[in-house]
Amino acid sequence: MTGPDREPTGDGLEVLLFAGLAEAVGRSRLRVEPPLPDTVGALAARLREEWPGLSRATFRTAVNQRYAADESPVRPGDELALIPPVSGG
Amino acid sequence: MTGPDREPTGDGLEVLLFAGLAEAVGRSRLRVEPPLPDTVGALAARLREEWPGLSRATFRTAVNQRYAADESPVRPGDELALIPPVSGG
Amino acid sequence: MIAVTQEPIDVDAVLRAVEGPSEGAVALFLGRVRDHARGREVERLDYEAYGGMAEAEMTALAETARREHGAAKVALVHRVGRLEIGDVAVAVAVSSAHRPEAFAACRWLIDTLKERVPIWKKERYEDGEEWIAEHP
Amino acid sequence: MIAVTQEPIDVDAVLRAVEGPSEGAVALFLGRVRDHARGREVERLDYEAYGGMAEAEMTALAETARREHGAAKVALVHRVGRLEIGDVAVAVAVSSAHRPEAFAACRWLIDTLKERVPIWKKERYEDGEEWIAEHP
Repeated sequence: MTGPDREPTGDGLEVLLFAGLAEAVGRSRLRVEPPLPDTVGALAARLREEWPGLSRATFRTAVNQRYAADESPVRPGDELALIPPVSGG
Repeated sequence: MTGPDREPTGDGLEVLLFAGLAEAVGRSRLRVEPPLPDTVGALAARLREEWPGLSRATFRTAVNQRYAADESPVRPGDELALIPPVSGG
Repeated sequence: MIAVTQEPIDVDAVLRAVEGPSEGAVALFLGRVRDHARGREVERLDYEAYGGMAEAEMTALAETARREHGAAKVALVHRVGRLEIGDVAVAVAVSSAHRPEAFAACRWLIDTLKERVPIWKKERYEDGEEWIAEHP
Repeated sequence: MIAVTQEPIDVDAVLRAVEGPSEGAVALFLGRVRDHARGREVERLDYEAYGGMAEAEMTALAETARREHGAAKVALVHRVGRLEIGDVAVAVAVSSAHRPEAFAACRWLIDTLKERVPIWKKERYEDGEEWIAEHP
């Protein structure tokens, strides 16, 4: 699945951020350069190390617009997103 | 309380009928001549004797547009109604 | 807004009647005329009401919904006369600050309206008609 | 009808989307912007959505409501962007033959939408603003 506002990322990945998480990091997308971690959980751990605004943040992770478990695989070209606690409705 | 379509009844009473009950009796109002029974229950019993369409019918009774118990008093000028099982909504 | 009316129900007006700046939750129930009932095909309905008493009962229900079921504002409208398939026969709207009360009061209102309010429907079929007696 | 939209929600269209000759019961929930929350006075809200995923989740919820909760037809619309007090932020409509299923599915949908769908609100106060984190 390709999001409407994504650009080709080669062997890397872009990660979408939203709401308070985007404000805490100061950006709404992050680039992850290869080599990519194998799993969602490993990728989230790497982002928490690289970005202080994420280190203690609460978020779920989505791959290709579906919530994904930590052990889900990550592949180049996937649409990743960090989902802070939601408050719709 | 005076209903919009009631006429003066002197010392008697008029009783309103609705829906299947009105069809079973063939009229939508009945006149009760004095002497009046003391209670709603006694009045209902008299109507069941006088009108074959009511003898085995299921109905609740309302006095002045409120559901009334069998022991409620009946007075000249009250607005009485026989309420067959409802089916609004 | 409490009414028994011959006219088509204005659902927008029903919803506007429960608006308020502190009422974040609105629950609306609409009862529409179905094309089938009790295993038979229904062509249309005729509703009859004991008008004054029906409105008095509906007013009392609205008060109870506010006092005991957490409703902030209530609107109850029932249509009578000849209704076709798809027509809205009854509209119940409740607002409250939060949704549990709005849902609970709306459900209680339609359930209790069906049990107590003196309104009757006659179902018309291809080959006949019948007064429906649902709640003794 | 499943949508995340910048435009005001057309409640009539939401209700029309669940009409049907066999669906005698319609339950609608509207979430409106309240003038207070968490003990503070609210001036307005800004909603943000992860648009594609929000619509995908809402579509999945509607399917589950039909498959497991007795809904016949479902409409889900969430507004995003800047909303003022009284604006409708979310509309959930469900139709079914009878009312228990319509109420249950409508309640399940709004509860689950609030838990799962990636939409966030920022409350604006006289003296500041805050992203609200309700469901981790």
